[in-house]
Amino acid sequence: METTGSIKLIIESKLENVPLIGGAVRGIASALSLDDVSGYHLELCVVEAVTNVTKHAYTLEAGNSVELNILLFPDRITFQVCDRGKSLDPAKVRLLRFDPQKRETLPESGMGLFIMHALMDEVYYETESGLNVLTMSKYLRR
Amino acid sequence: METTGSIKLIIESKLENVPLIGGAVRGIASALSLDDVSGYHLELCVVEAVTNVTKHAYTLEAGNSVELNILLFPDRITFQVCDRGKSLDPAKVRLLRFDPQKRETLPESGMGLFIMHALMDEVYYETESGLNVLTMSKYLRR
Amino acid sequence: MQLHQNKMGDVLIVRPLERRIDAATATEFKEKMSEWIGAGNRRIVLNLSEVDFIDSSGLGAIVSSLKKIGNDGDLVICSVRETVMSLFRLTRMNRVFDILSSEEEAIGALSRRL
Amino acid sequence: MQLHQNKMGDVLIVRPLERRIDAATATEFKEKMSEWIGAGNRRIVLNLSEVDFIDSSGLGAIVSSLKKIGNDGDLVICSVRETVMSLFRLTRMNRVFDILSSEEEAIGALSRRL
Ligand SMILES: Nc1ncnc2c1ncn2[C@@H]1O[C@H](COP(=O)(O)OP(=O)(O)O)[C@@H](O)[C@H]1O
Ligand SMILES: Nc1ncnc2c1ncn2[C@@H]1O[C@H](COP(=O)(O)OP(=O)(O)O)[C@@H](O)[C@H]1O
Repeated sequence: METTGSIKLIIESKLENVPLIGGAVRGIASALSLDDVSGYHLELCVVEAVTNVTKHAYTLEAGNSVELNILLFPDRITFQVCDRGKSLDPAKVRLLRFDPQKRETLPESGMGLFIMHALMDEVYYETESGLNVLTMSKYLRR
Repeated sequence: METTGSIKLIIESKLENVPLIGGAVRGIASALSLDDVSGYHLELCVVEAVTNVTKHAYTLEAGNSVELNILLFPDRITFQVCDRGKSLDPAKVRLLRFDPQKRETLPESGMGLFIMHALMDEVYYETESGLNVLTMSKYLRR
Repeated sequence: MQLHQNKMGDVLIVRPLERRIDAATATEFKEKMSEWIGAGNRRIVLNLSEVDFIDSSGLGAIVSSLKKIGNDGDLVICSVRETVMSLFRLTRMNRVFDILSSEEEAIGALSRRL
Repeated sequence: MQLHQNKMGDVLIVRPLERRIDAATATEFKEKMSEWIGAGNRRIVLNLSEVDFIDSSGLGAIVSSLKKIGNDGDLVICSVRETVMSLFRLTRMNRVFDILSSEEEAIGALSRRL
């Protein structure tokens, strides 16, 4: 299907730049007339993905670039997060399991991939000749 | 002065992509806690600049790329709009002159450069080996 | 660009249903307005309640509609958000157009005239 | 990250003054909370009225504070925006924390306990 618009966003791998990507995604959602909660969800998934690249693929080392492609289709919005760092080991995708009554079981991390899978309609991860691409799509009812 | 954050946004030279850049800028302004009117003014200046590149530098021909760098400094935000199309003739910068009582004198175009100069604290345009860069800065009171 | 329209007496009320009037949509806006003016509408209310972004191309399209109406009619604007209002002020177009807070007041202003 | 704090009896009220609790600010949030808990604060209200973005790192930092308080105290949350609330629901953290609409109610809930 043909896109009805697209934009590429690039930041250097520093946590201080992540809110800029996040703000941009929320602003784009608002320009597309999405409601506040949907805009927050899109920002959240992108921020989780970009933070993961910064922290895990580039182990918080500055000087690398994180690229986000946003593709608009008539029925959905697609985000591609690209990096050339360490690849994601699919075994890392975990369920979120804890007992709300037992404080010691509560997770303090490991919720990012869960959130992306829960909020997006489609998530997949591919590595080809050193380029890692996480693709996430959300269908839009407009 | 060192930046406290930066992001690069790239679109293909099509008018349909301009709202994506505009939405992104407004979202970033909001993430920086700027008020709505200030966010609108930043979006407006960037949209005027990017529209000008699409319309005038690339004469509405798709397949070219328009690049926006956003640089955050402790005291200001700077936008650089870059293209490799036709350069701007500085003689084109006009004052906005009309008689509000005489409808036939009202301008229907030629207001973009006026708006950028009026809303930004600093605007300049440079061409070096085929690369045109329009730089606009706004000081922030935060 | 979607424009909602209805008539009250001889006043045409136009309300854009999209958030943006910019370079991508200005031409279509201008054409539709031009059609309605061509069909004899001379008193028009433009309700901008849904619009939170207008650029110079959008403003130019609104000015073009006013010029097309000519001197025997008027285009009155209402329900302008603070953001968009700042563009009318910056370009002094707030001295060209009557800008009223509600659709009722805008219709009233047009009815008292002529 | 700026955190506003004040005490009402033995309840510490913490209100982040920034819009985001994310990977860039979570560590600082966690450290400051940890300091206050270390200084003996066991009943804490976290007022999220200014916060319109929390990611998994921010949520993790809040959970970490609760765990640090241990079982002889509590962390109660108030004034959560609809957006942020959706994250608590999605991760089922709304069943871990008491989430109340106002600061007064949150203080009340903590005072009735113990
Ligand atoms: N983009 C990535 N590149 C490499 N490893 C990743 C990436 N994203 C996630 N991971 C791995 O998967 C784990 C789980 O990620 P996530 O659910 O986001 O939680 P967290 O980042 O809090 O650990 C991470 O700890 C990391 O080991
Ligand atoms: N980026 C640019 N590259 C080339 N020419 C430009 C550019 N921006 C503006 N111009 C020229 O300057 C003129 C005035 O621009 P502007 O004030 O934005 O009004 P408008 O775009 O409505 O004509 C344009 O008509 C065009 O000839």
